[in-house]
Amino acid sequence: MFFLLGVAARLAKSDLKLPEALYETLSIYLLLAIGLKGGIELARQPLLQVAPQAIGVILMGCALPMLAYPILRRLGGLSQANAASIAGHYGSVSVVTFAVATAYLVKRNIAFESYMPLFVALLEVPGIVVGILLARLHQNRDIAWPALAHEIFLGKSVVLLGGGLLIGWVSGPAGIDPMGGLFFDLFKGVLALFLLEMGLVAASRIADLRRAGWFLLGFGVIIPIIFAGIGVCVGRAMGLSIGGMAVLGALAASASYIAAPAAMRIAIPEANPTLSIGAALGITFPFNITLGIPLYLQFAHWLEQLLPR
Amino acid sequence: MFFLLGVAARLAKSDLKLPEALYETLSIYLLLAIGLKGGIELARQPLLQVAPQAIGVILMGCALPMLAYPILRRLGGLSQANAASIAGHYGSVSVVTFAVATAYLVKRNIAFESYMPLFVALLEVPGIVVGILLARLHQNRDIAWPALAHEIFLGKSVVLLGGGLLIGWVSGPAGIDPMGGLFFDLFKGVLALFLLEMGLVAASRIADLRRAGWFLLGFGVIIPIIFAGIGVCVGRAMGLSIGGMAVLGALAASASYIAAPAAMRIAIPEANPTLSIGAALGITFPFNITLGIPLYLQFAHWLEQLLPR
Amino acid sequence: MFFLLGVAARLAKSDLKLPEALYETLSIYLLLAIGLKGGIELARQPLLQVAPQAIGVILMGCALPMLAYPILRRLGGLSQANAASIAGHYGSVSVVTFAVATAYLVKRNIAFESYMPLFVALLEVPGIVVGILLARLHQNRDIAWPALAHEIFLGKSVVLLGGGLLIGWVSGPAGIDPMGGLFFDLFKGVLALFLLEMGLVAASRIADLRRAGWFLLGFGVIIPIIFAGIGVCVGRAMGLSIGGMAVLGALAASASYIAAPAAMRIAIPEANPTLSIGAALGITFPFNITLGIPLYLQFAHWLEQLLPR
Amino acid sequence: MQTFEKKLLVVICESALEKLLVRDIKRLGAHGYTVMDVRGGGAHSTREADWEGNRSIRMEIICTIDAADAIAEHVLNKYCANFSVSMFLADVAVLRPEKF
Amino acid sequence: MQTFEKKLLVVICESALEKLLVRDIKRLGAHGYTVMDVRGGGAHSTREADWEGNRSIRMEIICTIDAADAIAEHVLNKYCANFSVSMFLADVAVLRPEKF
Amino acid sequence: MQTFEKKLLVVICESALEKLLVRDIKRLGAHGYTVMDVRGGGAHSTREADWEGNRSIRMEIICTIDAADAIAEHVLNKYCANFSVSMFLADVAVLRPEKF
Ligand SMILES: Nc1ncnc2c1ncn2[C@@H]1O[C@H](COP(=O)(O)O)[C@@H](O)[C@H]1O
Ligand SMILES: Nc1ncnc2c1ncn2[C@@H]1O[C@H](COP(=O)(O)O)[C@@H](O)[C@H]1O
Ligand SMILES: Nc1ncnc2c1ncn2[C@@H]1O[C@H](COP(=O)(O)O)[C@@H](O)[C@H]1O
Ligand code: NA
Ligand code: NA
Ligand code: NA
Repeated sequence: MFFLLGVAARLAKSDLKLPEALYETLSIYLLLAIGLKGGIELARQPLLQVAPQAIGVILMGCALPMLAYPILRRLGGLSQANAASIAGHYGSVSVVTFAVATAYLVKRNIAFESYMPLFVALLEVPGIVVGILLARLHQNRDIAWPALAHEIFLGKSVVLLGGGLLIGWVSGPAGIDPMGGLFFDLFKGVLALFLLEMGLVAASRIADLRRAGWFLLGFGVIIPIIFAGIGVCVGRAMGLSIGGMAVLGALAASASYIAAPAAMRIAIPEANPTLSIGAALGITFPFNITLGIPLYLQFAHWLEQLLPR
Repeated sequence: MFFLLGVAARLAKSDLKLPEALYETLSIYLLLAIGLKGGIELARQPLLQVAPQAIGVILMGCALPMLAYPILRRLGGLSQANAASIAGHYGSVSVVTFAVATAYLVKRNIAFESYMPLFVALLEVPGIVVGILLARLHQNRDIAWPALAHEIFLGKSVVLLGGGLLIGWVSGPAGIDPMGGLFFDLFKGVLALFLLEMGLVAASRIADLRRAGWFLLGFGVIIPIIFAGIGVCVGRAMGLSIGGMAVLGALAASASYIAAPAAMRIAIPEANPTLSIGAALGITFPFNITLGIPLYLQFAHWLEQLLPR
Repeated sequence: MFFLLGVAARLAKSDLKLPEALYETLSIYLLLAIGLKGGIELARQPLLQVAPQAIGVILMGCALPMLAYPILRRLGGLSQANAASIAGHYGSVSVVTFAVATAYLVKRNIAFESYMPLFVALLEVPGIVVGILLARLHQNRDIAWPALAHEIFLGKSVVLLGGGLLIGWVSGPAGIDPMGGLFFDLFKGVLALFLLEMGLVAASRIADLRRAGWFLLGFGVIIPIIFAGIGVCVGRAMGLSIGGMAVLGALAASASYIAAPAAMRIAIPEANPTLSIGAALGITFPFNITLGIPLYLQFAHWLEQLLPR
Repeated sequence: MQTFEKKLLVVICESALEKLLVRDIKRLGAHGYTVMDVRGGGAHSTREADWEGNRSIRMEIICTIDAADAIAEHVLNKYCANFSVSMFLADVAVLRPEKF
Repeated sequence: MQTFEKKLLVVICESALEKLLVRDIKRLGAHGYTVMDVRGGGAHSTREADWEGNRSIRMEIICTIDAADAIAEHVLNKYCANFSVSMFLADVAVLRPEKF
Repeated sequence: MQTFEKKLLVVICESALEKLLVRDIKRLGAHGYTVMDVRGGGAHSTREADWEGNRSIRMEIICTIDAADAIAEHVLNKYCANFSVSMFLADVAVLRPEKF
């Protein structure tokens, strides 16, 4: 709803504009709050049980961009740089899509593994790294890995999400609860506000897409559906609940628009950010948070019926 | 209280200054929160019952600036542009005055029609439009209506208030409640903070008024009282409760300082914003939120005694 | 925890950066919220009982910089300007240290005088004034006291803290409670966020200290301990509870990094802000909120055992 | 390194004019512009940017001498009577003349 | 279009000086000024504007050559010893000479 | 008052380049720099600064003619192909030549 209001306001060329500092603040808040929540839940889990799942998730994060890359190269006819960059964006994840997916499940009373923010943190980086490697494949140019690693692992989103996870994990529920007034009670409202802002931003990316052509439009809808299918299957293989499968599907389907663009701009400067961001933010993000997530939950239900445990 | 702190700090030339982005954020918050609340309540009302009231309110919004204009021209000796611009400001409404008025009634346990935010949204625009028409009267110059309509209807305050109303109305209480932590529980506190900022701003407008002379000072106090009287009577005619009459009185008495200045600056550039904003923000706003609102409630009581239902 | 995350992020040269407006907003919030809370509690106290304590606290605030100054001059070999400026910083207080100290006590269920925010407000100014006087001692240059008084008494922190106290005191619990959703429920969370930001800032001050040398490093740790001892004793003499003694110790130990730097920069421009801020923010603040506060509570316990009432 | 002469036109004005100026300068031959939020004071009053009616912007336009003249004259005639506007022109050198 | 020669004086300094500068330049003959918040680095240190003690401003003053000289000299003597300050002067042209 | 000729180099570009530029210019002989956040439009697109991928900065470097040339050429060769960048140079005068 708020997202649509943002889209509508922007398309109608309204003057509405959230201050930059508010955008920053909301995004910092969401990352920290999701991290803290995940950390608290992680503290309740035996780590040994989570570890294999974590590895599975990372492997998935590496595999997805390798899948996307040839499609972008062959079918889309994109340059190596552009294909690699877009693959990296879709290999990484969107925190807001995650938040919307979990809110959707909570509203429907469908349980999911509450430590899943850990997976979000784990999925942010591998996709980006693989994307960069794909760009440098067959190229003699060296990659300045130390600088890049710095850019990727110490970017805002990884630090806040990871930091939140760590703090939540170390402090446990008792330590974080007094801050619940800020970090948990306001979460839904802040998410709504952020979606309003994302609507404004996403709508302004649509113009970019006109130039990008039909291929990216199709890519931005079909790839998330395929990736979600993979995510749901991986989730099943890891023994996640139905809700967990749906969330992992949504994560796989989502494309990064915070960490990836920042890293790619530096690592693959030849890639045109208009294409990757236009697709991730102008098509895939809106698709996921409206039609995608219910569909991915459906996927999980189907798989469960197909393969009862 | 917070308003007075702001005024005092500014008059004492304190360094205190809220960041611009905070001001923006608070004002976005208030507009959205008021809209959402009104929308939820609207969802509970039969629309047919509200419709005639809505029309009455719009008519009042058109009539008030026509009343103010001749006073400003004749008694005040102001130019056509200035008189029309000021009339437009006073024909439109102030959202914060509305918020203070409802808080005042809630504190005194006086009921009022909870869908009144709808009236705020409806009252924003007509006053401005009439003000612009008054400025262009007897002038050959054409008005670029499409551009103007855009400016007026898609300004920040109309979009947020209207968008909030719509979302609240469509989603209903169940949809909005999870966001209540942000949009409702914090409302009073945010309003207090915003009043602190408004105190800083209003106090800095007082210097402007010295130049503007005694006429505007009197205008800024007497017109709200007259308009409030009209508003209370209109409320009575529409069958509002005592609280509702008082709120409508406060709305009629209030002068816009967000939507109107922005629209007028573009539509009537010859008008001196110092005069209109000085009066609206430097006199009328402080008067309304301190002495005005209690007085307007008194008006409602008097009218009720005079004309028992 | 959040503080450490901030320090770590900065030392690792992460891109993480809170927007300036958020920093401002958090600091305005903390000052107001602490002031309001103190004001409400003050309304519950007979003023006559608090008055002598207030005077004692002010005297302590004047005495502390006089103690620090000779140490800085003789042992540290600093110039008059630098010694005076640093003495002024340490004579004044840090609001965030206060907030952390009280949160620490609340968590341990140790009672303290709830009107202590008053002492924070009272302690801000005297240390700065004495620091400035020390700088001008033996100098013929006149001090522009009116301008300075303005700078000191009308700085952001004094206005917000004092204003909050006043509003809380006048309105009482009934008046402020409706705003509790913003000002009290969110307090812990906002404090955590602010500590994250302080971690980022403090870590960036560490580089400055390398240049400043070992003396300041020792000074920044030892002086707080001594001052805390004095604060605890003064608290005992004034009849404060154990918790109150510990808080007063923490206040004495803390060094100002909002009010003092701003005032000193104008009043003692020859002083190098790198030294004073580096010590206050890079050493003393981290020391206090980690090791210091538990130690000062210990001091209070020891004193209580030594001199049972 | 070869450089080419262009004009830099700076317009400092109320933010209400931003949208209008962007539209106008494109029509008058500018290929781009840069805007920043500022505060300031001048003949009219002190604009502290503490509130939406009180904000100012500073727009910087690098363009040909002719375009700079045209824009400056247009702004002077159209806006200076009713709005707070300051303008100045300076000579600058650029490396890619076709860009401006 | 007729233009008139003026000086543009730009002072980049700690924000603590803003109020003082506004007061001083008026006394020294400037009719107006424009301020923006900046960050930067120089001889003293890197000022990242991440915290109130670390903010910088950039003040722009269009004025007569004499006023520019007077202000520049005043700032040099009064503030440059103890504060982070950078200054430069440039020739600019304005349309309304009486305004500056 | 004696003044000394220097160059002012202004680079307007995507904020992603800020860190890289700061590193590069120091190497190429600049003693300092000033950065501000801006928005704008040009050949590539309109950069409204409404979102992190869409922010621009304006970096101002006062330096010797040689350093200005070196930096301008470096930026042109290294970044202009793949990033949104505008640059211009202007003559300025400073009071303390050793500082820049
Ligand atoms: N002499 C000046 N130097 C620099 N900026 C100025 C000057 N005069 C005016 N300004 C700027 O232009 C805006 C409008 O000026 P004015 O129309 O004179 O009030 C002011 O708010 C300042 O930001
Ligand atoms: N060469 C330069 N070019 C542009 N700005 C500079 C230069 N040197 C210093 N600055 C600015 O002036 C401020 C103070 O400089 P400094 O006193 O050299 O530390 C810095 O924070 C920069 O913002
Ligand atoms: N003619 C111009 N005058 C002033 N700024 C410009 C101009 N052209 C471009 N810019 C700025 O430089 C940035 C990049 O320009 P471009 O690479 O042309 O898209 C734009 O976002 C503007 O902020
Ligand atoms: Na993905
Ligand atoms: Na009205
Ligand atoms: Na102290």
